[in-house]
Amino acid sequence: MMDIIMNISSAVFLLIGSFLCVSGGVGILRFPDLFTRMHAAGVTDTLASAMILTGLMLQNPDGLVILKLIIILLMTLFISPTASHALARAAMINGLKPMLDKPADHEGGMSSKT
Amino acid sequence: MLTAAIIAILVVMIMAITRAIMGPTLYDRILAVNMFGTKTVLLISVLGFAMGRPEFLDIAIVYALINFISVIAVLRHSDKSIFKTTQADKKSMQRHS
Amino acid sequence: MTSVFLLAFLVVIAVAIVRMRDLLAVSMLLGIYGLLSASFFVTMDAVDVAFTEASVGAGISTLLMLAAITLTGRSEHPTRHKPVLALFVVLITGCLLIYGTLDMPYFGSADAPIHLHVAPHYINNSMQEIGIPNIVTSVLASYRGFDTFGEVVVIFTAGMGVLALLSVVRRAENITKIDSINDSMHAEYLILRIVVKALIPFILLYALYVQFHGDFGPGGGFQAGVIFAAAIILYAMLFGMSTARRVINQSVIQFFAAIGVLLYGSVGVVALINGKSFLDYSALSADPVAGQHLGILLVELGVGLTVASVMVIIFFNFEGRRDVLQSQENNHKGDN
Amino acid sequence: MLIGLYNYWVVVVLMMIGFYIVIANGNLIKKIVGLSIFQTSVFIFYISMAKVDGGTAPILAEGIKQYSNPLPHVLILTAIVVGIATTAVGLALAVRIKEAYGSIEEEEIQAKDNLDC
Repeated sequence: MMDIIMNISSAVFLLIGSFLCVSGGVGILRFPDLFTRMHAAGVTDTLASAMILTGLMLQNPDGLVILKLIIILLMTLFISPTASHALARAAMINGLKPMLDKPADHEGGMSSKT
Repeated sequence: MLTAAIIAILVVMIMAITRAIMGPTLYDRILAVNMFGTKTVLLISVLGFAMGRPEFLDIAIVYALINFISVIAVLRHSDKSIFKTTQADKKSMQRHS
Repeated sequence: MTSVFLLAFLVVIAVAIVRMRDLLAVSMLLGIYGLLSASFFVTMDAVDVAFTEASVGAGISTLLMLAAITLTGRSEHPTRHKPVLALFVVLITGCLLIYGTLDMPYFGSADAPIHLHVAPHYINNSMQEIGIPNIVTSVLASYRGFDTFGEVVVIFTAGMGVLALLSVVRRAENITKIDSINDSMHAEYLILRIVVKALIPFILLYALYVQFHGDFGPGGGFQAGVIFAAAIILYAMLFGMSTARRVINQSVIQFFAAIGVLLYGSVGVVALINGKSFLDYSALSADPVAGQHLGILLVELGVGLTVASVMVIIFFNFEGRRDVLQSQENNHKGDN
Repeated sequence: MLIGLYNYWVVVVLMMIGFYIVIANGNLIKKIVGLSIFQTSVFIFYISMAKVDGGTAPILAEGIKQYSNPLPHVLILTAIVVGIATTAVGLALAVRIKEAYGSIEEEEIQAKDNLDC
């Protein structure tokens, strides 16, 4: 019984993680400028990693493996936002400005007010 | 389910590679590399489970620990003139958007 | 199956590198190339190799490329002559090589000649003769220890080569001035500094784990040395070269690089004195397996020391070169 | 047949791409990048040969019969670290050439040398 619950919850976590992964990937491809792309990548990266790693943790009850997965998870949670922050800052300093309004010739359903 | 996760990660890798090749600015490429690094960590962890030897998570830990060195290396030199957004960058940005 | 896709990605990246003229973009793509090949090595069961590629590709190689590019310039000039001849040569060679692969045993076949010669001996007897579970480490440090000794000497020589090419004689420098050059931008990255400061001890600790756990899992001196060096380089990048030089004395590092090679060699000489052949560790102790354990430990320590110090030497010399060039430029500006 | 030799063909393609970069580009840094692509293709070749179907990583564990060949792993493991060290020597040479000639383009260096003669 316990096994089935573990397996199902692990599968659910893995599926949610995979979906978030792909959505972040679509964001990095489709968004119009660097800062929105960074937003898409940064936000989904962290959550997707957390979901997939949790899903893996539920697959294996071995203590050492879970410890290693927790280390990976903690490091991702620490480093990924820091790297995004530093990257955005460097881009700002070096003359990339965020796109505040959509370009006039760009068709799309987004509202022009931000 | 592991297969689904592997496929999803591979799809995202394709997207990140596309962004890294398309650019248009250097920072887009760095963003793509950074994202690719996180996805590699996930791929290696999932592959370990799929191959039935999950004790090899050490490799994923290495990436999680030191993958962002390249981002810092870029930041360290980012006050140099070569890192400024150049005219060519701006042009290609307009072309892409 | 995953490996098929990873190889296809590798080809795409390589083609993109050919077409790219911006060298910084090339170095970024090279970073992705390293990540991909590490994943490929994992799918091919080569965990130790993947480990090495991971630590080298993530830690050092992009960094060196960036350091060199900032010293030499970002963009590549388009070549004037048409590369038709080059393309022709490459195509002919490629066709010949593909013709050569047609005779090869298929991928993964267990009866290929490569699997029939010495490999079964290593796999079957490693546990009795050496007594450690990681066959790669036992082959690396014991069965083919002489080979590895040669590689370590090559790494040492490469470090000395970089030293000879790039080292500059430091005058008694005005530390506060250099300090301000180095640290001016880093004060802005406060969050980065704090996070990395908290992270560096973990990286060092993890490097030690890799060094001493190499007998039982993936890891060993080569990987640990690179990770250790990565931690020091991280420190040097964020807190400025002059601070790093005060923490890590460069001549001590050069001394350590030599000590590593000498440690490796002297283990072999001790075995020689005890009446066995060079690098035969069973001579180190009354119990042959215990002797092997001791020998592998010492040898891996030597490898780790040399690799870590050589990587640090390489990085410090590239950075030191830049500092000197910059201060020369500043002096020129001051003269005018 | 197609899958059986796929890895080796990719190795040949990568090797030729690296070779092309080395002989067709004038920029010394780009040449070093080409060399490192060439180098990686050799690594992939060795590691592909070591794989055995149904095998697993060569670290002994209970209940596993088939291991992949550990010998190529050893050779490539050391080659990767040696590769990065020698790449560093190459980059250092490029830096010195830039200082001496003011350029790392092959043609410009050649032109300068011809002027000196």
